[in-house]
Amino acid sequence: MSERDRIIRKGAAPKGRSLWSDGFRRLRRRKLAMISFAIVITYMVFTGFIYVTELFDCQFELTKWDAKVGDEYEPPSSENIFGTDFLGRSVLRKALYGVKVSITVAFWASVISLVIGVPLGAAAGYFRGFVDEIIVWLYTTLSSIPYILLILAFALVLKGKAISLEWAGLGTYELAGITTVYLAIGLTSWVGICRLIRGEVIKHKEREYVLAAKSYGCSSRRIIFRHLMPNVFHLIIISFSLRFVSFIQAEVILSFLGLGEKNYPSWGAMIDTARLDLPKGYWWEMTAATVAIFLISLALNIFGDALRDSLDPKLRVQ
Amino acid sequence: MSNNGTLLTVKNLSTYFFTEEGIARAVQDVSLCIKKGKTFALVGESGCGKSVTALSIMRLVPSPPGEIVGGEIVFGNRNLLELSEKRMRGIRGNKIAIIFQEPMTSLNPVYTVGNQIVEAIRLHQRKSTSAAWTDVVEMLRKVGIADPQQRVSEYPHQMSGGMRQRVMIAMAISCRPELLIADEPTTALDVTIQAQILDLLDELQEREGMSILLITHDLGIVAERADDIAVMYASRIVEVADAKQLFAEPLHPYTQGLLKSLPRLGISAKRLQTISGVVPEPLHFPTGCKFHPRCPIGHDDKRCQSVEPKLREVQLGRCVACWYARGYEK
Amino acid sequence: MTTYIIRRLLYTIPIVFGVLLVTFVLFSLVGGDVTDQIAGRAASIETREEIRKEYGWDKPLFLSWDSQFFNHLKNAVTFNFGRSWSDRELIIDKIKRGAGPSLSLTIPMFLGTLIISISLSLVVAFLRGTIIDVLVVLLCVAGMSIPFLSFILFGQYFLAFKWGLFPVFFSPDLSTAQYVALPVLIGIVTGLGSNLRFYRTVMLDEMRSDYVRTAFAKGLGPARVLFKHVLKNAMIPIITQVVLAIPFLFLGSLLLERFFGIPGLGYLMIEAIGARDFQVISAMTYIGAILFVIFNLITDICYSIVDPRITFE
Amino acid sequence: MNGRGGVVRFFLFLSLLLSIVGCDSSKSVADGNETVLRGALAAKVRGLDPGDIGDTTSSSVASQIFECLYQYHYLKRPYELIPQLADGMPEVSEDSLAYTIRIKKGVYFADDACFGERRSRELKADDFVFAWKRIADIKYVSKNWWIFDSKIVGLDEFREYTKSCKSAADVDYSREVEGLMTSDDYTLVIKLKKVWPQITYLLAHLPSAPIAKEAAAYYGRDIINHPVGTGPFKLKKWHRGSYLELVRNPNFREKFYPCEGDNADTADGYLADAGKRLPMVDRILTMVVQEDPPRWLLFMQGKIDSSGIPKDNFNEAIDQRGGLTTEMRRRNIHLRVFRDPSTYWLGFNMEDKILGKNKPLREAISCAVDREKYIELFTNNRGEVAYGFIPPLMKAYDSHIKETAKAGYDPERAKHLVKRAEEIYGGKLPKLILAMPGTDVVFRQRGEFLKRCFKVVGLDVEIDYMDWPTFQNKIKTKSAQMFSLGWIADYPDTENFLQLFYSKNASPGPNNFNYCNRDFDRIYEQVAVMSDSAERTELYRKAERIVVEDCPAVFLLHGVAYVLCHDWVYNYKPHAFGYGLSKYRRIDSAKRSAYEELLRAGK
Repeated sequence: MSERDRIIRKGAAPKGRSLWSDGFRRLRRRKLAMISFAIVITYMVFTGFIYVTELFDCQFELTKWDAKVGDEYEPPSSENIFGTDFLGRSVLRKALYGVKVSITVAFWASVISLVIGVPLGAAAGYFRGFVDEIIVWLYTTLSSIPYILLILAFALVLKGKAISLEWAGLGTYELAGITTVYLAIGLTSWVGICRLIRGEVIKHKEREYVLAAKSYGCSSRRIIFRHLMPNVFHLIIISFSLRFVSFIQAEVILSFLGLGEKNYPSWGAMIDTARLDLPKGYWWEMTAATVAIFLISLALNIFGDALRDSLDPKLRVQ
Repeated sequence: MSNNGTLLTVKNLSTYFFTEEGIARAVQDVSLCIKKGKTFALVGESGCGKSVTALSIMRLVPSPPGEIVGGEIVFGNRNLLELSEKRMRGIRGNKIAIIFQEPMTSLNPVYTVGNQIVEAIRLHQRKSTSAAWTDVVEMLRKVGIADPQQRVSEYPHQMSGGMRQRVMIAMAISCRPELLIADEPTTALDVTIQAQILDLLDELQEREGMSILLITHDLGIVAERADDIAVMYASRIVEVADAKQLFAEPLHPYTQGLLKSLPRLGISAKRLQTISGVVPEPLHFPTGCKFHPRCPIGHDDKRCQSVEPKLREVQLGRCVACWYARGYEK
Repeated sequence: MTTYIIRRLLYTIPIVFGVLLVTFVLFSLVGGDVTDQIAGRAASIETREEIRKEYGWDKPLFLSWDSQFFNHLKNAVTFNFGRSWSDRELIIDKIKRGAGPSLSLTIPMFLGTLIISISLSLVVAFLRGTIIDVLVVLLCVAGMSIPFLSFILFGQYFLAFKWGLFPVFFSPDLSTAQYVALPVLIGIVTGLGSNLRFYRTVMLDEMRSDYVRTAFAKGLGPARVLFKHVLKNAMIPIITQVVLAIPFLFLGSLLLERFFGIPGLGYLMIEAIGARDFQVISAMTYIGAILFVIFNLITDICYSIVDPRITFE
Repeated sequence: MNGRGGVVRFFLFLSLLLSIVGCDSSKSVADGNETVLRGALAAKVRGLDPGDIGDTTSSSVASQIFECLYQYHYLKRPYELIPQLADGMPEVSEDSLAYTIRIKKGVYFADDACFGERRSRELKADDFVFAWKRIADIKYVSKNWWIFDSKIVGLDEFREYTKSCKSAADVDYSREVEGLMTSDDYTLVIKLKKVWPQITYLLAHLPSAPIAKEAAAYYGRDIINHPVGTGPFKLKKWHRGSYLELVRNPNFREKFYPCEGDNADTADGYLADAGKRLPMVDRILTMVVQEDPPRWLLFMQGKIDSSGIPKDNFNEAIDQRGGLTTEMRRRNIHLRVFRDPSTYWLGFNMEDKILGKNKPLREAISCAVDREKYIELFTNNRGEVAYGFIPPLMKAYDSHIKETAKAGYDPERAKHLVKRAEEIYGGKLPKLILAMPGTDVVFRQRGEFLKRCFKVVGLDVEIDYMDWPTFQNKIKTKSAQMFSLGWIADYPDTENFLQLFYSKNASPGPNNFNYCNRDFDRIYEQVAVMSDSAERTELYRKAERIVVEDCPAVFLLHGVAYVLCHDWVYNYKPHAFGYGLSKYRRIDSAKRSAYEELLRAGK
């Protein structure tokens, strides 16, 4: 450790502050990160807003993506910022509605991969032995299969299948469009988080606080969830803010390949449409989708980096 | 101060780090003077700026964020700070060499130790590869490594910490430098090995006639070895003296505190004294004298709290930065 | 070392078994029946039964020496994937045929990205903290945030359609270098962001090491320090990244091949997806996984070459 | 630390090096004097074994290599069959059940390794018998059995027999089939189970092409890659999924360009080459370009000789009045417009609980669809609004069908009908599902348009996009409620359309609507055994009126094809059943080079 690092660390982490409050204090100082955070929040809030309007069936101009607002293929103007599509619908509204699809997919994919990855990783790292071997075998197998092939395979196979939730009193649920996409992404992408958690748990398991907890007779579950998890939690957060981007982009590619949402606008579908429009000189639909994806990806990337820098000093990159 | 017998003079050196959190003034207004063939010790608690001073002399301050903002370093009539990077490279490792604190990580793990020393020799001396290799074996023998023929082709991870520090020393002296900077050379080592390494340095100094700038936080090891001592506190030198005088009669309250915290043979104190409080951070230095919050004398003094004392010569060859230092009022 | 390799090879057996199990479960059980599509219009029940017999779909799934799963294993191990049902061509022939065009696209793309991003990352790591570094990092992040599809579409539209700098599409009279040029360029540009950022982080981690300071203290110049000392140490993460990327080269690039009509394996995949030709997808998945496992082993061997600290114990 | 210059300089050098490596000198393929026909296919070629070909793309290539007994006259309209491998039209017995066909002498297969030392062999009647038995052979699982299914005496029994065989190798092809006999090497006698007037059309259909036993034995399953035919071209190279190269078959018999045609043909220059020996080009280079934009660009660059017009480039090519734009004229590009024998519809599954018993609902759906707009949006007006299923190209087309059809576009009537439909259903109509046979943007846009049409009249329809195999599966299992589909006639006889509504053909047969109407069935059974006559035409029309009245589908449009070709292609007369036509084309290489010149000058 060089003198300089020591100085920086000393300067940044006065005693008595927790990892979190210190991290957030640092994060708040980064303007770019805060702007990015604001963008991410805006996307999220907008998604929530669309859900609420749909739930209560309210109509707002901005969420009426299928309304005809002008002629076909109108170029961008002050009225329609991103012009209109082949049915005279506002491209801007379509792009905005696409937020919902993307965020929903990324959100559920994240939840699914967390729900699978974290407990498996923790169990493997904590119990080791046979449990570990099985779990490692499982994720090594999955990670040996090229990722994109695996997602495609899952999406293909899940499409049009029905899941029976009769036992839970929910009836059967047919997998269509967006559900297929996030299931496919979620079921294939837990490997990374599982590996990360397993490694961290192995590292922390030998630490004194865990030994201490063990010595006064805590149950394994309590040790894992009360003692170990809080110490690796920041890694999960960091990993996820960066993974969210790849989920969004995966959704775009799947939609593009015809495996995604089709009855509602999504960015992948918009790009697919634009593929044919572009040679005709109708560049706006392409641009709108690209800008929408670019903004959220950029914001998440910057925010994720900043989060990592702030919460995990070891990974700090100047 | 006469130039006669002086090898290196540092005048008013200031090195700052420009970080996101603000400017860290790691070294401020440091002046020192190293005599030929002598050992100069720079003492202070960790984080006080000793290592940065050493790196500044080598012009190895990591930049950004570090930057030498002022002062001069005169080495053989040349100001090192004004040399081109290329000329400076000719001096580094050749005229001035440095040993770092962490022998475990300071060697490149993927090259053999021989390879790394040969690199230094071939860089500065026109020697054939085979001649350089002979030199390396010679150097390793000099630093007391047994079986050097074998050891040259070993990798750092195959050696112990002490051995690695010896290799570092061998590398440093391989070009017979005029000044060897030893930056806490023994901190990371076992106590028994510490002494061996320090003795080795003494021995080499005698044999090669080089000057040593010994940087340490441990006043204890300095006592028998150093000719001159400078005490650093929070980026500034607070006291300079020759070794005997300093130990006999420390003038700065900080030096006094340091000495009191040393265990001494023959004096049976119930417990060692410590200096209360903590070392201030470079980003949050107190106003006035930086030592005043911990100072037994001046912590209530208005002047100490508001105005920083300059390093002043209070007796012949003795400089102190303290309002209360004896002789100042004289 | 030999025992190590043998042990590692043995360890791959459960992995390969796992991959085969996954592909089998996915495609044979969940994937569903494709007999109808093979049979064509107005096919009788007999015809369909005949087809099921031909492809062995009438056999039990598990738990028999002649079960579908056991045959799946047997065929995979002998690389006998049978015929694609959509056009009755041998699947292995399809794969062999596609490998050439795919590799001629992915290898230059891979090498280009690798060389440019590693050398740039060294430069940027050396210039860290300066405005250039900040700009490059921002550009990288921006590049990573633009969807791949947009790169392809805009690239094809502007560079090929509008300005005519490249051929728009594959054509048999073009030399490989010609038709591959634009997709390779697009591939490099898109890959650069994330790669450069990754290598920069790796380099920076190394640059902060103490041995780098030692090397500078010896009086070495920056180029020498970077290329002799830093690069070799950074090799370990680089090797992991690089060697493990090689198996994916064989799979080609799904999207680039589709857009530029390059008849490689990526194209084959897209077609197979469209036609629900699960056998082709399953074969490709299996080959991809085998390559991945092999290159994983190669990675480990490479480590030992680069890093003296690693031994096969 | 200073001295960054060195590193930066190093990098500059590196990038320079890379840019040099990046450039590559281009090679051009030397052509010489041979003439090359260049084309592009929009889908990949699956296989070149006529017995198993079920798609038009593969047929279009295989038909250059294989020939059938009969073919359509290239120039005469309406379409007329003339002998190809047969020596004259068939001799039909009194009872119309026995056909005697003589085969041309001196027809040779293309040289191929499968014939061993001899390299080639003369075509015999046996080759037809073999080819057809092969289609009947269940071990061969041909897609084309429907052609011969319960038509030829003894062939169904032969199929039964093959079912008892263990493997494909066990099938004994020497087993006689009573209805397929050869009295000598050049005479084929076919006996039918029942009267089948359409047989001659099917003898012009590619799957009935003769196959050499030797090739089938030599190549086995791999015969799909090694076509051995008697046609004007043979396969030289086939890079699957990418391009095919056909070259002139030197064994091709003496065959000449037709000397007579339609009245306008002389003026259009289609008779300029009359009497010249075929084929007129040396090589055919066919690329597979599945995406529209690049295919169009290749055409505009002169890399392919002819092309349809992608919807998105329509305005670039065709002006407001339906003629070529000035840019196209400047490039000496010619336009050919002709009618397709096709009809497109949104079919209803008549067995569906909601739709099947609710005629007002079906009519409401039909009235809701704005065909004109649909044609404009998705085909650039390359279509005619359909009121029934018989396309205008057919002789039996009823120009008065428009008056009988009540379910044309009429949103007001649709709204009214929806109310009645709700009364019949007994409450608010549930969400209806329309299956689309594709997931890409083309289908999605159509779906979005239709959805909007339905929404306007108060119908809630969800569009379910799926890939083609899933779609087929849904239809075959009668699980689709509504589906978007169409039909292109295999031969110019309206019977081909009628069979789509015959109740015994219900799914998994071709009657996807599962339509069942006694009256219609009676007429169908009646006309199926009739040969061409005014009476038959009238019955066809009557049958169509019955169907239209029952409204088992929303008839959308009949296709009109627009084809562009460059001026260096001669004898490009559009043909609705256009297989194996490359042999008539002539290429003027000088004009092609002139176009390249023009392009270069234009830059």
